[in-house]
Amino acid sequence: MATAPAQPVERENYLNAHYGIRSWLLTTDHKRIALLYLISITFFFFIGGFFALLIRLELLTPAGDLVQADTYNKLFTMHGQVMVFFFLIPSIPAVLGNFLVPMMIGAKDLAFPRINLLSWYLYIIGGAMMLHCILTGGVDTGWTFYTPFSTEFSNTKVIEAGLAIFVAGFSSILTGLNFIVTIHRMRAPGMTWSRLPLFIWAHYATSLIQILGTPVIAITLVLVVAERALHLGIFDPKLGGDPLLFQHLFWFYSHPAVYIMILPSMGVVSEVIACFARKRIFGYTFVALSSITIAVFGFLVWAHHMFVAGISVYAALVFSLLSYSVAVPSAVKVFNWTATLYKGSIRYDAPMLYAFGFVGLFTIGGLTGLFLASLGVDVHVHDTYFVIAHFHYIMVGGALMGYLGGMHFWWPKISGKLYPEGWARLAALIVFVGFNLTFFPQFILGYLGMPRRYYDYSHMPEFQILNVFSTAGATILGVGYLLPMIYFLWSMRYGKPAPDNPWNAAGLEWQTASPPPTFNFDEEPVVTWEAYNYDEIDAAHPEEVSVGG
Amino acid sequence: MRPTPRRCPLADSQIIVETASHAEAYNPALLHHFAEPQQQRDAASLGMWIFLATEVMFFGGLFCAYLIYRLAYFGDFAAASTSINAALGGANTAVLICSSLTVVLAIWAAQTSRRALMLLMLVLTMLFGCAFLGIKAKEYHDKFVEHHVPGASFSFEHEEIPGHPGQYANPHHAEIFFALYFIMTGLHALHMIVGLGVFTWLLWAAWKGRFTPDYYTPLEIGGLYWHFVDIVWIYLFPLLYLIDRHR
Amino acid sequence: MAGNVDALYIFLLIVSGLMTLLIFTTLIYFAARYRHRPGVPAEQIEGSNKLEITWTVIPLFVFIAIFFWSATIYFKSRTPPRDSTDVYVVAKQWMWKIEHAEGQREINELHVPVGRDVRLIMTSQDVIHSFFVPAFRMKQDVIPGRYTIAWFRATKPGTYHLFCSQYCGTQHSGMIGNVIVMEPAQYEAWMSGSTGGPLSATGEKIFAELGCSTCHRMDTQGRGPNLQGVFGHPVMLDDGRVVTADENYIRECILDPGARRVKGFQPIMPTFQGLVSEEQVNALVAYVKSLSNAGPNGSKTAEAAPAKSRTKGTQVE
Amino acid sequence: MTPECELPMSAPSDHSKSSPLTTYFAVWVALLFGTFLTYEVAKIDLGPWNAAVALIIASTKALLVALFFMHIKGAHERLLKLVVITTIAFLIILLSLSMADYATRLWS
Repeated sequence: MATAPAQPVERENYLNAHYGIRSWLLTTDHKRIALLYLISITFFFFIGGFFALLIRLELLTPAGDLVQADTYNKLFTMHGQVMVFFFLIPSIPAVLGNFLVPMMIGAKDLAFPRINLLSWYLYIIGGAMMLHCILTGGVDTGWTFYTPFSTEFSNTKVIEAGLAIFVAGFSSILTGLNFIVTIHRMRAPGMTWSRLPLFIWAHYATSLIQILGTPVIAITLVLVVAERALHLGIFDPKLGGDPLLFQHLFWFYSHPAVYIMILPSMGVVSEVIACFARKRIFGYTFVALSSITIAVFGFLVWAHHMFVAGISVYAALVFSLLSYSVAVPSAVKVFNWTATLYKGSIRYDAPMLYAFGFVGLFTIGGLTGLFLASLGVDVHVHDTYFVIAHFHYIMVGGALMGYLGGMHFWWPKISGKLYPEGWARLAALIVFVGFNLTFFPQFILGYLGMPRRYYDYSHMPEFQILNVFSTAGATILGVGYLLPMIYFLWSMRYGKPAPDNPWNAAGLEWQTASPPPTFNFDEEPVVTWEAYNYDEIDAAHPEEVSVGG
Repeated sequence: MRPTPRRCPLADSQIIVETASHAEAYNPALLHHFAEPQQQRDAASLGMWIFLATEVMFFGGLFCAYLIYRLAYFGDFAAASTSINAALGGANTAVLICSSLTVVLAIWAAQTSRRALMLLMLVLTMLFGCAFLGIKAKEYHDKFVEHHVPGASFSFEHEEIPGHPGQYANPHHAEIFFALYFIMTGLHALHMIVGLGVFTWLLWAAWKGRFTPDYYTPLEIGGLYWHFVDIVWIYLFPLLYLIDRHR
Repeated sequence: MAGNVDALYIFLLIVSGLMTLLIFTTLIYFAARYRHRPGVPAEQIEGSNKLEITWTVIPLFVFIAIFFWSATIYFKSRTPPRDSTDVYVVAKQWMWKIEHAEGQREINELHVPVGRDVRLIMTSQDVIHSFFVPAFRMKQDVIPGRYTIAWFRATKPGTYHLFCSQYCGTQHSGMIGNVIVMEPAQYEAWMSGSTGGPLSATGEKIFAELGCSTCHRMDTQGRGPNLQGVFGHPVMLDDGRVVTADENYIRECILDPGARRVKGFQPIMPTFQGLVSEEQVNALVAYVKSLSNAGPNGSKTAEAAPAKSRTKGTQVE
Repeated sequence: MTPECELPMSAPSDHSKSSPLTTYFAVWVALLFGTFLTYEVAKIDLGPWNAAVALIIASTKALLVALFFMHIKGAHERLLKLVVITTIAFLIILLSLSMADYATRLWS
C-alpha cells in the first residue's frame, strides 16, 4: 500500500507510451478509449448545454420573442436527445467505467478491447449523424419521438435523428457487454464478488440495463423510421395502428435508461463517501444488491409515463404499485450512505462535496418521484414543469454531480496531475447553488400548471417570476460547469504531479502508478483483503494529509 | 509474449497463483490481456451469449408488436398469413435445421482433428444458408408480384377472412401484418447474411489450419450465432405462416 | 377532485419533507460531528441487518399506503358518473373544437354550468394532444383514432386555463383556451343563444344522408342491427365475445365495421373511414346514444339518478 | 455467487463426450419431425389451442437447439444458463406488462 513519492523522471505510462494520432485513433487501451470518450462527450455536453441556455433565455420573458416557435421546439428536442443519448448515457460508464472497471478488478484490459474501440467509433458515427442532423435543420419531435407526430406530421429530420440514436445505441450495448464479460471473466485472483468495489456492482447493474433495454429502443426506432418512410400503419391510428404501442416500447427502454444514468453515479458516490469518511461502506451487501434490484425493478415500471395517455386503468394501477417498488432500493442506498458517515473521519475535499450534493439532490429527486408514481397526483403534474424539475434533479443533480465528483476523485489517476482544490470546492458550491436555483422553482411552476415544452406563456404572465429565477440559476450553473473544464485543462499542463494514491484510498486502481502503465499493473495483483479496508490503510499510514490540506 | 503466471481466472473460493515456472508455451491465439486460453475461451463464449441476449430483446420488440396486433386483428392476420406459401416456409425451416446440424458437426470435426470433414461441413452450412436465402427471395418475389409489399402499391382488397365467408379482411390491418412479416423476416435474413459472412471467414481460417482440437473458439461462437438465428426462425415460422391454416 | 388531489399532494409534501429533513439533518450532523480530527481514526462498522430491514420495510408500508390513497383518487377520476352532461371535444393542430350535446359549438372555449358533472368525449384529428385544466387537477391525452373519456365537476364560477399538455408541433404553446364556469341561470341563457338543434339531430340527418337507415331499421327486418336501445348495453359478437356498446364501440362500428361484428348479421357494411369527419362521427354517436335514452326499451338516464351525490370537485386558482 | 472456476488442466475436448454424434443426429431428426408436426397440426382446428400448440412445439424445438447444439446442457458452469433464463424473463416482462394494458383496456 505504499504511496510512491512523485518521481523525478517520468515513468512510462499509458499517455506517453506512444505518440501520434494513430496511436490514439487505433488504440485498444481501455484508458485511452476512455479519454477519447471524455473528449467526445464533453463536446456534446456543451452543445446540449448551449441549447439549454437558449431555452432558458427564451423563457425569461412570457412572449416568444427570442426565437421562433419551430426553433424553440427543435432546441428542446435536440437538448434532450444530445444530453440523454450522447452525454448522460455514455458519461460515467464510457469514461470512468472504461478507465476504472479493468483496473478496479485487477485486469489488464477489458475482455474485448477491439469491441471497446468499435463502440467508440459507433458513438462517433452516431454523434456525427446527430451533428449533421442538427446542422442541416434539426428535429422537432421532442426527444420522445411520440407517434403519430414523428411518423406522419413532423417535417423535420426525424429519420436522421432516429438512425443517429440507433447507431449510438449499439455503442452503449457493446460497452455494457464488455463490462459484464470483463467483470465475470477478468477478475484478478482473490477478487471475489464480495470484494468488488461498489462502483463495479453499479456498473454491472448498468450493463444489465444496457444490454437488455437498448435493443428494444433500437427496434422501436427502426419501426419509426420504416413507418415514416413507408407509412406501414404500425403506429398510425388512421391505418389501424396504435400510437400507444410506440410509447410502451419507447419507455420500456427509456425508463430503465434513467437508471443507466444514475446507477454509475451511485457507484461513484459509494467510492467517494467510503474514502473521505475513511470507512467501509455501511451495509456493503445491501448497497451492492440494491444496484441489481434497481436495475431489475426499473424494467417493471415504464408505463408510469403513460398514466394519462389512455392506457387501461387497471394497467395503471399495476404500474403505479410497481413504481413504488423501485423507490425502496433507492431509499436503502441513501440510508446506507448516511449511516456510513456515522463515526467516520470525514474530510471535505471536492469529490466529497459533490457526493454530499449528490445525496441531497438525489433525495429530493427521488422523493418527488413518489409524487409522479402516485396516480392521483401524477394526473395533475404529468407533462408539466414538475416532471422537468424531477428528472433534472435525478439526471443533472444526481448523474451529473456523480460524474463531476468522480472526475475530480480519479483525475489524479487519469492525468497524473492534481487539480486546484480551492477552485474545485468553489465550483462544487456554484454548481450546487446554481442547480437548485434553476430547478427548484420548476417544481412550483409545475404544480401551478405550467405545461412543459411551451415556448410562449404570454397568456399566463403569472409564471414569469419563477422562470426568471430558473434562468438566473441556469446562468450560474453554466459557470459552474465551465470552471472544472478550465482548471482540469490547466492542471494537465501546470498541475502538481499526482502521487500514486493521493487520497490514500482503497481499491486496486490506486495501487498502480498515476497515470497507470499501459497494462495497468506492473505485476498482476493478488487480492487478499476485503473492499474498503480503510482501517488497515489508516493503521499503516495514520497521518496522511489529503490533497487540499 | 512474456511468461504469465498461471492462475484461475475466477478465484471465488481459492487463490491459485503459480509462479512462472510453469510458463505456458507460446500460443499465437492467446491475446495479451488474458492469462491463459481457458479464460479467453470463456470470455468469448460469454460475450456471444450476452450478445444473443441483446438479440432476443431486439426481436422481442417486434414480437411484442406482433402479439398485440395479432390479438386485435386476428381475422385480418389470418387472411394475410394464409396468402403466404407455408410449404416454402416449412422447407426453409428444414433447411435451417439441417444447417444447424452441419454446424455442430463442423465443430465436432474440429474437436476431433478431422480437417476435411470440418471444411465440408462449413461449406454445407453455407450452402444451406444460401438455399434459405434463395427460397426467401422466391417468397419475397411472390409477395411483390401480388402487391403484398407494404407501401404505395400495397393492395389486399377482397381477401376473405378464413372461416368467415363473405367477410373481407381490412387491408390496413393486413398491411400491418405484412409490415411485421417483412421487417421480421427481413431482419432475420439480414442476420443470415451476416452469418454467411462470418462463416466465410471461418471457412478461410479453417482452410488456413487455424483451428485445432485445442483452439476452435471462433467456430464455437460463430456456431452459437448461427443456432440463434435458427431459433428465431423456429418461432417466426409458426407465428407468421401458420395462423388459422385449418379452415 | 382538486381537493382530494391537493390533500394527497400535501400529505406527500409532508412525508417527503420529513424524509428530506431527517436525511439532511443526519447528514449534516454526522458530517460536522465526525469531521476529520488528527489522531481520531474512523470506527469501522460492518452494517446492521436490523437497520436495513427497518429502512426497507417502513418505506415500503408508507409507499403502499400512498398507493392505495392515490389509486382511489385516480380510479374515481377515470370513472365518469352516469348522469353527466356530454361534451364532445375534437383536438387538432392547434385548436380545441368543442361540441355540446345540446348543439352549441365553440373553439378554444368550454362553457360549463357550475355543479354539474361534465363528461368529455375526446378525439384528435391528427396527433396526440392532452386536455389539461390545472384548476380541476384534470388531464387526459387526446388520441387520434379513438375516444378518450374524462370528466370533471366545477364548483366555482370563473374562467380557468385550458392547456394542451402533450407536445403537438409548432403552435403547441398556442393551443390554449379557457374553461368558463357559469351559474346555472347564466349558462341557460348562454345555451339558448345557440342556433342549431341538438347534436343527435345533426346525427340523425347524417344517418339518413349516408343511407344508414336503409339497413339499420327501427324493426327486426333490417340487414343491420336495430340500433334502438343498443347504447350502454352488452352486445353479443360474431365470435362469441360480449362487449358493452360504448362510444368507442359505436365509433369502431362506423369506421371499421368488420372488426367487432354483431352476431347474426352478414359482413356487408362498408367502412366509413375517410368518408366522415370526426365531427360527423361524434354526431352519429350522439344520435345512436339518443336512441337508447328515449327508445322503447331504454330508460332515460337523465331520470335514472338525478339526486345522486358524489364527491365534489373544487377549484383552486 | 457460484464458483465458476474451471481449473486449467481440464481438456476442452470434454465437449465431444457430452454431445456425441448420435445425440446430434437424434436432435436433428427430432427437429425435422417437430417442423413436420407443427405444419400438420396447423391444419387441424383446435380452437384457441392452435397458437398454444404451435408455440409449445416451437419452444421445444428451440430448447433442443439450445441444450444440445448450443451446448447449454454440457456447459460446465451455471452462468450461461443464468444468462438464458434472465433473457427469457425480461422478454416475458416486456410481453406480459404490455399485455397488462392491452388486455384490460376494454374492462372500463
